[in-house]
Amino acid sequence: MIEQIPPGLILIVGGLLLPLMPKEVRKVLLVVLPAAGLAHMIQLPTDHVLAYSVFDYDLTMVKVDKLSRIFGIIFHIAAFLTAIYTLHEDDPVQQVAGLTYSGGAIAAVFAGDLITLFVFWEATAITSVFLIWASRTERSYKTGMRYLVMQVGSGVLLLAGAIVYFQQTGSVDIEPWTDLGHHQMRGMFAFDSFGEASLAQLLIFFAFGIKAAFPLLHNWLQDAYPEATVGGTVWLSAFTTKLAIYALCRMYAGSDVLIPIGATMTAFPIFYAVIENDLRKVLAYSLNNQLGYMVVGVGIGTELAINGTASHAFAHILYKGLLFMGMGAVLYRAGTVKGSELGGLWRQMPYTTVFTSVGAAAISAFPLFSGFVSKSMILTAAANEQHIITFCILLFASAGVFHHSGIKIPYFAFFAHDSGKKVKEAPLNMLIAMGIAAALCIGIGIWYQPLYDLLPFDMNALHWVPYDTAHVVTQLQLLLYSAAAFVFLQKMGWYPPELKSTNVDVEWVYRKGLKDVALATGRALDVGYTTFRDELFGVAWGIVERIKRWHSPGGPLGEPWPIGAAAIAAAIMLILFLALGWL
Amino acid sequence: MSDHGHGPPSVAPEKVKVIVGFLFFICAVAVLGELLPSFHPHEHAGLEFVNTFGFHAWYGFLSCVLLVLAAAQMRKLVMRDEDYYDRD
Amino acid sequence: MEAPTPHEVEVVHRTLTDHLPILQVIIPLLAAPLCVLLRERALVRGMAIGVAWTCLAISVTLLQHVMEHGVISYAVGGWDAPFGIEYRIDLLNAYILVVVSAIAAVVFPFGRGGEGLALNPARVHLFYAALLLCLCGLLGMAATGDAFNIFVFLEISSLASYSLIALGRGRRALRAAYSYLVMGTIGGTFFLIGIGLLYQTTGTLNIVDLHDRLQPVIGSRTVVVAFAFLVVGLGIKLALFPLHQWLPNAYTHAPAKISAFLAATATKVGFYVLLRVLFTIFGATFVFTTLRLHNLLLPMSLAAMFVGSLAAIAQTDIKRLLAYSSIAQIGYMTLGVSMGNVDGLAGGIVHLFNHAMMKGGLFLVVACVVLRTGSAKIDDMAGLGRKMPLTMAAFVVGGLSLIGVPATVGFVSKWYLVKGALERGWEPVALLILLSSLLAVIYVWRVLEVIYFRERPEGAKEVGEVDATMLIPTWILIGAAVFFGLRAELTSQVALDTARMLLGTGL
Amino acid sequence: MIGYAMLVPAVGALLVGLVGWLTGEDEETGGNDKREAVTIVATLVTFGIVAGKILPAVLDGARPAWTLFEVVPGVPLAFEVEPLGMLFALVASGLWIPTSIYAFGYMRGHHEHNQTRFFVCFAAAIFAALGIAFAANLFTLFLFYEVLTFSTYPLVTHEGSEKAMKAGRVYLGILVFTSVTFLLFAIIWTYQLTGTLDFTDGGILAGKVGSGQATILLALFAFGTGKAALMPFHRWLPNAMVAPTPVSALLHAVAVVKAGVFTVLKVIIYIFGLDFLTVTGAAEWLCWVAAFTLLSSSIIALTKDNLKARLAYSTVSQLSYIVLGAALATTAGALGGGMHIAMHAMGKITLFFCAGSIIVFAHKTEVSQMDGLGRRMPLTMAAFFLGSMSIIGLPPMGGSWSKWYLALGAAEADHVIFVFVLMASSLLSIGYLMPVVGRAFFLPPKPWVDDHGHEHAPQTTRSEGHWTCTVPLCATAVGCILLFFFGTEVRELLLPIFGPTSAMVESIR
Repeated sequence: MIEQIPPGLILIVGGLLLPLMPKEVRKVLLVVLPAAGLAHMIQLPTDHVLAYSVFDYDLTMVKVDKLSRIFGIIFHIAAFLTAIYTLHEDDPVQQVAGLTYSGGAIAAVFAGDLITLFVFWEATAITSVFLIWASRTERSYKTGMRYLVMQVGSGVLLLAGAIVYFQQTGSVDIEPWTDLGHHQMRGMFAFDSFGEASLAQLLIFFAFGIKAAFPLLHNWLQDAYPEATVGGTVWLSAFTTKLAIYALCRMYAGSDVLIPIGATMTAFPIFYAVIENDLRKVLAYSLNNQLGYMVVGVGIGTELAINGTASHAFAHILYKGLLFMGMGAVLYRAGTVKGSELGGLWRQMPYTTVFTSVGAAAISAFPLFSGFVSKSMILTAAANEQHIITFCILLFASAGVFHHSGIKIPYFAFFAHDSGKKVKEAPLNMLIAMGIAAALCIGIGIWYQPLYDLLPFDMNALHWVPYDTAHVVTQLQLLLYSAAAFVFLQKMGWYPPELKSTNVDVEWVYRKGLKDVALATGRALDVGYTTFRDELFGVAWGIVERIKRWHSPGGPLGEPWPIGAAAIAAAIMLILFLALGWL
Repeated sequence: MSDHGHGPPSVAPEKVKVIVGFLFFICAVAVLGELLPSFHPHEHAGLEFVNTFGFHAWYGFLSCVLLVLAAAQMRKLVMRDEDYYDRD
Repeated sequence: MEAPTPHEVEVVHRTLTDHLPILQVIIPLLAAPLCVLLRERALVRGMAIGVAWTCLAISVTLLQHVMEHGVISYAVGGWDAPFGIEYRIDLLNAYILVVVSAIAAVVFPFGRGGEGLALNPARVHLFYAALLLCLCGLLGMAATGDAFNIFVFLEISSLASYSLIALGRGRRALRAAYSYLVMGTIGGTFFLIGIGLLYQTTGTLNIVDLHDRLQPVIGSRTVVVAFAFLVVGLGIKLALFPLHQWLPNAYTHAPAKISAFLAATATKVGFYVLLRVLFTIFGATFVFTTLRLHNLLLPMSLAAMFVGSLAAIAQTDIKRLLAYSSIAQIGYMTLGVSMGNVDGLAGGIVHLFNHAMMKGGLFLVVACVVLRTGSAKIDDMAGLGRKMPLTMAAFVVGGLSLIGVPATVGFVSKWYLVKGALERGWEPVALLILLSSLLAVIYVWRVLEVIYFRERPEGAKEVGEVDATMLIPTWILIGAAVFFGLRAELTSQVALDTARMLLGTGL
Repeated sequence: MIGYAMLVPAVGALLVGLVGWLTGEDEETGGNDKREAVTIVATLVTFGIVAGKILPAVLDGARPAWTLFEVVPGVPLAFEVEPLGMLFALVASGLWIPTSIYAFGYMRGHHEHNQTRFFVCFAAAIFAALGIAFAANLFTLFLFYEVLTFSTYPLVTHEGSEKAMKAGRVYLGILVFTSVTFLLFAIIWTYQLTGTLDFTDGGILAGKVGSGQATILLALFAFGTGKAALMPFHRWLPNAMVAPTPVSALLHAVAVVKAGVFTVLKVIIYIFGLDFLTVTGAAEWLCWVAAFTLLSSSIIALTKDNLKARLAYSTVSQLSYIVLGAALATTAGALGGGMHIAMHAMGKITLFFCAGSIIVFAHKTEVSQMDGLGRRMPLTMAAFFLGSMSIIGLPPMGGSWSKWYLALGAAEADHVIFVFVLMASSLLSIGYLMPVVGRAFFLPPKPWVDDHGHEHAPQTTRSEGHWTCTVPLCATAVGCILLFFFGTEVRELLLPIFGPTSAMVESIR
């Protein structure tokens, strides 16, 4: 019986029922539901399948395998931690949105067919926007609209792709990887160059690409995350993009095109991260960069790379969540996360400082932190497959990550110059959530085996050891000299200061361009139609007026003629009829 | 660093000096780590240059310097006022 | 058309039933002088109504008889055709007789005698005498099978109409009657000339006989000239554009009840005679193949449709609006004729009936309005929707029928006309038919907006609903417009049969 | 049974008129409980007959028929219930119930005059809609199509103002012009060519006309059905928004416009036949016209600040979904079009109900005024959210199923471009619908200025509309969700339109 409940449903249904509960019950449920969901999910056996049928389509609501399982677990953990993190606030909207959003993402992970995937894909889009709107500002409202269009846009691309695919094959099932030998996996939709891809492959590729924040499709992320609420951003950071990584991994593993795309993703956002002032936006850019590693991993598609992707996603959700929690705490207490307005908070928020620093270390992949045991797998996989340029870019980005996430975030928030702000330490629930997350970041970095056991492929068979001298030493070199560079640049005064600013990114195209074009088109169509019609009517009216004058009383046709004229008309008609006989 | 109306450094300069000194020290140690007997670089065809002595050290340093300098240049191109998008 | 075979023609005349064709005409003819003698208002009125209903009963019996047994031939005074005067009732004129007498039966009782006519009570008997004479003339034209006899009845009905129109208020009615008199006389004269020419050529006046004797000389100049005089003469009588000049003033200035009667009958009978002349005397082959009448009739009809409707749109007087609308509707009928195929001709014939119902009904509504408000100006109808809900509802339904909304008779006519046009391959004409009916939307809606959406002006005369003697006749006609719009097979079957008969394509 | 189903609203109209006339209207609110009782009984009985008596028969595969008499020889006034008509009848009669209840509250709340006329015409419009739904031939359909036009005219001009009159003229002008010049022309032509007007499985035109003529005929039918609001004959719909909101809700989002697209669907399925259209390609151009209408009206909706205008353009766009589905001439497309009749009806009526409640009880008409409204009217705005999701086509809303089939139909017809068009329109619909939700719930309320120029502090206390308005809109919002879970039933109902065991049906199984 209990196996008939799809994972995620507990969170969705429970979340939807929350508003009916009193405040205290709500808070309890908020934390209990993810835990219950995790307990339920874990006991589902691998290869568990839950099928149903709609419209004669045989669909698969749930399909458990090792890949879906690891994402399911980390999504539950993330939901649990975020729930704790947001306990100090009582906003039913966020609570409902957060739970249903995470539930949707979990359900999507276990979807066994494209339609089910689509349903939950859209569910995450629709629910998550409320986390942005919940900031209740004009800016967040507008951001939310843009976010929603992008997210649903991803959904409709997925739907379109599913339809085209179904039309061609008569199936919507998500097929397992094909094992090509040499530990190389290939997803059902994998393709190596755009030229060879079918329409369905492309559509779904871009559907995933939007959510995974591919270059040029990425800007919704940096737009939305800094505008969400304190807790909202933490919710957001965990699910949407990682769901996309999961989906890519399942269906596009082994696609060569993903490798350059992923490599670009690792490198390109960090330039923005360096000059960005809003620290949550910095984290958003850095999140984008982390996704790049995973995309590269998916593109390589070897067992090691896929394991690397899965474990990196796992670790990433924790440390990125932790970083967003830290910045959220700062925002909550200090009222801002602008680098230009912060500094010196370490005295007032010591715990937050520590936890955030743990997150920073983890994202930078210091040895003994979680990032180290996951990211190095992807780099090694890239090296194994001789993706030399990619490897170098990843290495460059690794240094860069440390630079902006590892150093810049803690430095400008907690150290640097004293901002003079007098703030309190974060609330207890936040500290607990951050504490657990920090503990996990370190725990995974040290006792990595439980994580490795969850990975899709047997790590022992891959002969992978994260900690050997060469790995540790080279990684330390990379990171420490990055730190040295930071000091050097600061000393030289070359480091770009934190400035109040907006940095133009591709979003300019739609925030300035497309929107204006759409509105202008709409008005032109409407006004154009009206004008055209009025013009037409104007001309027609002129004619009608003339006709009317003829036909009005007093006009030649609107008034009986004098008898003489009438008689003449009769005579003319007579002639005409006579003419009939002669013609 | 260039300042913008902020208060005093939140960490005393002398402590910073210590910290920086320590950083330089472990930087040196890290490079020397390559001399450890257990140091067996992973061989990858085409990636031999990675295993040259101190590669990760200078690569990391240069990467960061170039990143920051490039970003600073990029800023000239992309930076706008904070309310850039809010203006109509 | 083919000569009637013996079993189709009833030769023996013995019982009263056998005398029905002549009774149809004789009764109103005798009743007219009786009116003058009786003078008593109620008596006269009762008699007129009785005559009208008797005529209706006779015409319905005749139609039934014709539908069951075929053509009835009645020789007046016992002299058989072609030497005596023959009354010849076939499907077409039996149908016309029903239409005319039905309208009379409904319109005569309308509005308690002289009420609403603004008549001098002392002259009511004369009014009914004229009315009965007019009825007699119209029925006679329809019933007779003799060309000269047609002319005689034509003049009877015309003269009666002139006087009826002259009964309207003011000098303008007199002028209208006068101009109608002149034009009507020209028409009558043309018709007479036509008949004379035919008689000269063939030596007969009997219609069926004329047809047979004309065939050998059909292409001759004389025949063509006769044709032209006949058609133009009739064109004036039925107000075919541009020979319609007498009509707007006549209908506008006549008493509304008279307008209703004339609009529903006079032009219809004129149209009937036109059909007789074209198809029975000359024959479809001559008309459409030799003369290609449609080359002239089609543009005239289209012009009538559009000029009439457009002029109707521009009018400020409701009676004049309806009068111009009639001109357009006559255009529909002649358009059907010009198509020269069964559907088109049937459309014209069925429209004759349909238009009689709706235009008769609408003029009765106007009669009610004039009675209550004393004005026929459209602007003075403002706010009547609330004051006279039943009367105005009748106007709505009648108006919808004029537009040709389905479930009204107007739609049925349009259906056959468009079908006929498409059958003929005249797609643009079909489109024009539909477009012109849209003009009806405009002129009808203009009035409806005034009636329903404009408030009754301050200080306007307090008005109320009219009484049953007016409502019932009005609603009978309007109801018929809906009933025969839904059960159009009743009328359209007759029309189709008639059209086939006239075109000689067999029943 | 068909007779009774149609008789009830017809008699209902007369009774409402009679009762209203005899007992008068309340001076202040214009209401009348007795009259309203008659209306509600009529709605319930009508729906009872349609859903309780006719529907089971149709589900059993029967096609109940009722022939009255021949109007003109060969063309009877006849009814036959086939699945598509069944669906339309269910939608029209079913939604009549909540709309009536809603109208009681709305009309009273708005202190409308002439309410008796309003309810009489409303019942008459439903009568006409049922006639269209059950029509067995084109003539019968056309008859009721025109009845619908004329019975809704007084509703459009209900206000009686110059603006309403003008809108009424546009309404009547476009609808009558198109139906008379194009639709009637096409009907008579069809009769002329085939000798029948009966809706027949597989169509009646195949073999009778060539592809060129078929194209012209289809154009006449498509543009002749002005109620389908294909551009450039769409302007009557935004104009008709001067009508009281219940009218916009049921008639201009459901009955009237659906009568239009229903006609298009019926003509394409039963007069042309999908196979015939596929072979001749005569409907190709119509796809493009529909696609253009669909996108451009969505874009226009983006520019409209007035909520009802926005919804009106959204309706124009959504109608073209259905026309597109039909024009694709594939099974899935037609099925999607058919399903969309129900799905869009439920969603759009919810939105209009909400818009009406907002107008009457919060006195707001423009989207930009709706900041913070969610606090005042949480139920109303939540219903608006659900309705919007259905229109956008997001799960778990009914609208997602019809969109699925429409897009599948486009793919089946090898016109992937229209898949994109549908998807793009979904995004545009987010753009014009979700701002209402976002503003209402997540922006602080603004102070508002009343008609007299006085500024008032924003009202933040909770005040939903009258229950007669709130209950229906919640009911239809829930209906949007239910349609998602009962999508299969709707589809099963519709499938027989392709014939019982057609190979085409197999292709989408």
